[in-house]
Amino acid sequence: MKTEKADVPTPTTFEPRITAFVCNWCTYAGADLAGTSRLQYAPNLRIIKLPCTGRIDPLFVLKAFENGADAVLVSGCHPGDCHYTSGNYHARRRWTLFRKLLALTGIGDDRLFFSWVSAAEGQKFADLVNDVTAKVRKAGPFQAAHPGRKA
Amino acid sequence: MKTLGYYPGCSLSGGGIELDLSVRAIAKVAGVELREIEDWNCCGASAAHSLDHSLAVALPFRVLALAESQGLSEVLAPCAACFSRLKGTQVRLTRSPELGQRMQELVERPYNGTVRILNINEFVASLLAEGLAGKFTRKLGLKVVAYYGCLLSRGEDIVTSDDAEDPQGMAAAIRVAGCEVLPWNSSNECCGGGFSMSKTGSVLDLSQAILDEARAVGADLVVTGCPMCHSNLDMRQLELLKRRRVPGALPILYLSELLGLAAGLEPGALGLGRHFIESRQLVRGGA
Amino acid sequence: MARIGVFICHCGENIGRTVDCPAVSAAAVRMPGVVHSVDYKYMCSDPGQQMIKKAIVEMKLTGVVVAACSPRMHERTFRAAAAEAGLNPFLLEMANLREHCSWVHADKAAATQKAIDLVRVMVAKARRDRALRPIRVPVEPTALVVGGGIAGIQAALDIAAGGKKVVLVERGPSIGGHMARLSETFPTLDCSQCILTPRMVEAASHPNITLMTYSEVESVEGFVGNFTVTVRHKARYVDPAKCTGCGDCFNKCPLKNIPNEFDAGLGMRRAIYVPFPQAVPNKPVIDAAHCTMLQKGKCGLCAKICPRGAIDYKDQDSLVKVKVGAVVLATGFQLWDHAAYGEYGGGRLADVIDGFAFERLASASGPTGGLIKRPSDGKEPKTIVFLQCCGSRDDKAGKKYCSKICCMYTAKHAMLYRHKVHDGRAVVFYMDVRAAGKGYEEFVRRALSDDGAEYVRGRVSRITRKQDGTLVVRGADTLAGRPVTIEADLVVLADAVVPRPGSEKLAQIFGVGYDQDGFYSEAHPKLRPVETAAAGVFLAGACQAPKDIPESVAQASASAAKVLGLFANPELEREPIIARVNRATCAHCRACISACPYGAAKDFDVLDRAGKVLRTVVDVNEGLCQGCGTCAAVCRSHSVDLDGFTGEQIHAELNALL
Amino acid sequence: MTMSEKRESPLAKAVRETSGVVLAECYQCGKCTAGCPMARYMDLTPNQIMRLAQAGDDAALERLLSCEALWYCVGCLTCAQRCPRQLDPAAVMDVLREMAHRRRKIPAAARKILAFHKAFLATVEWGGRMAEIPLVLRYKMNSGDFLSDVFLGPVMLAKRKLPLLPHRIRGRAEIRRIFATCRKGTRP
Repeated sequence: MKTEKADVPTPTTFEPRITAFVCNWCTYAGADLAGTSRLQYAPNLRIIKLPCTGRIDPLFVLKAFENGADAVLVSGCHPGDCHYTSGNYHARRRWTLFRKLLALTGIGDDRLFFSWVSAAEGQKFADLVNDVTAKVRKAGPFQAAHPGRKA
Repeated sequence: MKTLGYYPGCSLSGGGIELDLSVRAIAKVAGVELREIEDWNCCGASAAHSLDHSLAVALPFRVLALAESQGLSEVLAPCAACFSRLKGTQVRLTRSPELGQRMQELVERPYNGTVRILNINEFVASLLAEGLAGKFTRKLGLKVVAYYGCLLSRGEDIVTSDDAEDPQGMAAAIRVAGCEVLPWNSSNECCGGGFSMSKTGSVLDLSQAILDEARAVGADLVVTGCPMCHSNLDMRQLELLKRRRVPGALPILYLSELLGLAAGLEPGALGLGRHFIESRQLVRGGA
Repeated sequence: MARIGVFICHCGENIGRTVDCPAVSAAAVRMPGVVHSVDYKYMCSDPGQQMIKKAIVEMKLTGVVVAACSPRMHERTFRAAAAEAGLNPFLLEMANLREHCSWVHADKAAATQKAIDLVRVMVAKARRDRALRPIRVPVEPTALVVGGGIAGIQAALDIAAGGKKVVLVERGPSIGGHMARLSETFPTLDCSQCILTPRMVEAASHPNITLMTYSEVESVEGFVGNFTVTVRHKARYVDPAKCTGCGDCFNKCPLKNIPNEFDAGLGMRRAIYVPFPQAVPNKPVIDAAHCTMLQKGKCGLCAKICPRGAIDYKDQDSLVKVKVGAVVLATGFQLWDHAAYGEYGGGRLADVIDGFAFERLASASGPTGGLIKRPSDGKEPKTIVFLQCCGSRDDKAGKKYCSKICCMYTAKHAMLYRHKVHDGRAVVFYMDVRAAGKGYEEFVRRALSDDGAEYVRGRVSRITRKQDGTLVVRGADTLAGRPVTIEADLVVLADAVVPRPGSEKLAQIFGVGYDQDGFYSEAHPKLRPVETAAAGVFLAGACQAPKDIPESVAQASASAAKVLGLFANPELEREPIIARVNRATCAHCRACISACPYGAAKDFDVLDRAGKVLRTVVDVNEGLCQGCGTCAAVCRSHSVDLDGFTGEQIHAELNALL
Repeated sequence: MTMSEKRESPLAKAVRETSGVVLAECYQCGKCTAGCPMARYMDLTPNQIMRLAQAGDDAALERLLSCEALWYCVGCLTCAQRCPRQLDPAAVMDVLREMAHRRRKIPAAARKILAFHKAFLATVEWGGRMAEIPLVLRYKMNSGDFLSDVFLGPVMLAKRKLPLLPHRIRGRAEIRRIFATCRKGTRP
């Protein structure tokens, strides 16, 4: 199987902490498929399972950063593919607005990621985790950029 | 006047000189200046490739580096083998920056990967785009099979402008020259390549099959873009004729010669007189 | 005080190989609220479940976290075990240490650290779990079957035989599918039509089955037990109620030369047609794309001829809504287009045909009446070359997978050809012969020994056509170690089996997963091969993976059993993940009402004892709410919360990652 | 790192590192042999070469390095173009041919081909470009193939196809240095 090598942590490098909010029906199942396909990816992500991306309260995202996450990933069903008909649509609409607000606080595109991963897209999930991890590694620790935060 | 880098390669100053003459001639008709890479060296052809994989990359690397340092961003390599080697090296360098680093050290020349290599079909297509057809004066009316051989059809990252299994890169130009392009199966079959001297028997077998099909579909001549193919089909045809393995002579022309003829140039000036199989009778009053 | 028990599964070596399970257990026992932690080889086994049950009782656990595989795999198993021990099943949570951790990471230290984090998150959640009671909803005991091939027909007949109603939707003008096109079937050489057509008729006449041909599923709403499916009835331009199927119209239609899809383009049909004489229903449709009346307003011959006045050029598509409780997807397959193989002529050689075309040539009801004639000039081929694995097992230009049925039908083709053309030569290029079915290996042996098919082990590099029409096939005999060239009159390519076009869109409509090739994903490859990730949606036949007839029929009957099982109870339970409104704090901004996809959030008047409206708030209808939680996310006063995913729980999970 | 790479033979490793081909990925369909214009002249067909290379044991290596077929690859690219596993059997043969050449295991039937390649490279090393008359002379000296094509030379001269004096480039010292470095065995 030709997959990217998983980033193996070494004590000297910065290991990003990434919190992911994923929906139960698409992305969680996509991550399961990555597992059953034995695709290797970076071990930096921690998943919080929700029924739907529509459940995401912007406060959750702020809380994740406050608790020491270096980045947040939100991933759900493709547009038109939502298990709950339109939850992901609402999430996307709110997300656009929320993103603008966060940008005002200095949390930008290098910290916040949004992607659609369906139940069939194990490879996409693995690639996504590797890609996000690499980008955050490059961006450096969130704390350094935002010394005011708790952790 | 448009300027294009030019890499004739070794064959074009020897056995394949007709390709050099005719390419320069049609470039002139189209108003394109060909600027030869100064002090170019051999690309290594199949010999370097067969025996030493470092050399097979290092020799083309020097050519690419020279072209870049001489400010040539686009280089025409009319010989199909040279094209395949130069562009193949270019592709490998793009894929592996590490290889580029090692080659810079080995060849002791810098190269930033900016040179684009054109084969004869791509070159001809660009001349047509520049309005070469407007300069055509002679109605040829010939039935032609287009022979691409291996290196003008295959190499997925190399011959990017054509379909490996159904190459069409010459067809438009041949039609514009007032000729009919006959469908046939051998357009991308192998003629035996570089084994002309060292494994002549196989070249005779393979070339014969190509000539047989060309005749069977009713072609007046075979048009090619590769000096190796030309030599195998033209020079080696003498032996096939001598052994009566083919019933009669079939002229083999370079694509650039055909276009030169269409442009009204003298057959002799294009090099037709230097072929082993007489071809000057193809144009009225040419012989 | 919460008393949480944590149970860590090694899953044999699946988890234990990359996650240090004892270390995870040691870390878990130090987490807040945890009173018990243990690791074990197979937590899902009977002793494993006993271990959990015993701990629940003896340790008086108020919550359980099982750290094992994906909850999609075994959450139901463990919740059932918890219930047996007297713990409300919704107080049990799973941490996914296998699919999300041990299988995707190689570094043991990092994987173990991640596993500990995952357990800590679920412990935080479990501490805040509340006992919930499953919601019961009524079931609409009618099934929808999508696809009228042999799998769909079989599923429909079995469900109907079980006494339940079925709506069978078929895209084409007739049911029967590919099986109706086959000549004879391996390994018994039964006549395909002879065994299929009685079932087609039975399906059409069964009182429990409603046939909707020339129809497609447009959209779906609702959930298991209560789907509302919108079906598009395509315009037939022929009123089936009036039409008697006499055939006057399609015998007189002046457009005679439209290639008939049913005959793989080898036979011709008219613009008004039935695809084949045994079609069910045996009533024509007008192909609007070709009909001159519909395109240019000229002709109208069929309307003049029809004695019953059944032709209606003004017919239009109509949308019909059907209410069903379960769905069987049986959309089948088609053959991959070998035009992608330039070296085999790129689809331009008339005498290089696919397996279906050969079936039609060999079929007594086919365009040649069962005589083997090649398409280009109608000559009887004296040498046929058959190529297996055409587009299958090809990462580059085709499909990675094995199409499974080609070895067998190619042997059958070679056999049928030799039966029909005694002096003919049948050469089969193969890579492996995969004949692992009952009587299959014997069948292939017969093709070789009794019927003289010549098998050559190797792939073909190129097929070309000579001036005289002969095809030159250049292949390899890898066992003899030499290239071989065979001159043939006809070449039959065993093209790869691929899903029907549009199958991905249909999967999205039903919320069913599909793989990279477009085949539908079963809920579990071993133990739930008929179910999908979408509850109440089942699979039958080649839409899931390449299958032959007996396998398709078996899966169809299995899906029918699943549907009947679902319909055996008038009600079904579903997870009580629903939204609740705190009436005391609701400001009645109505943001939730506009966000709810189900119309479950509605205005609610709070009355005093006299029945006077005190104030208006929002209330959630439990029957309609499906638990997406969008309302909770949009509520500005935090008055809406979602059972099972409360705001408090999610904040606790995030804090556990601190 | 995939499983197949972990468990590979020294030969498979050498092949992978030089050509990028993972031998274990070949499933022996024979499409390379089917399309190879030179297969009919070969003592081992391309797929057999792939198979023996997969085996990778000493006996297999011995057969591979002493076979004629390695020298008969004409470089037509057909095998790589059509390989359903996206492998490049010709590139594997390049690696094996280089090994055979380094170990001086040249079958008699291939000596003319080797002589030609060497003569070709010798003229390039000397003047920076291939020169036909020196090439032919050198080839005939090396191969002992004096009789073939004697009639062609004069015709070519008469047709002004062959320059009598070969061109030598200014940078030929550079070319010789490149040759010398490569001979020392620099890996690209």
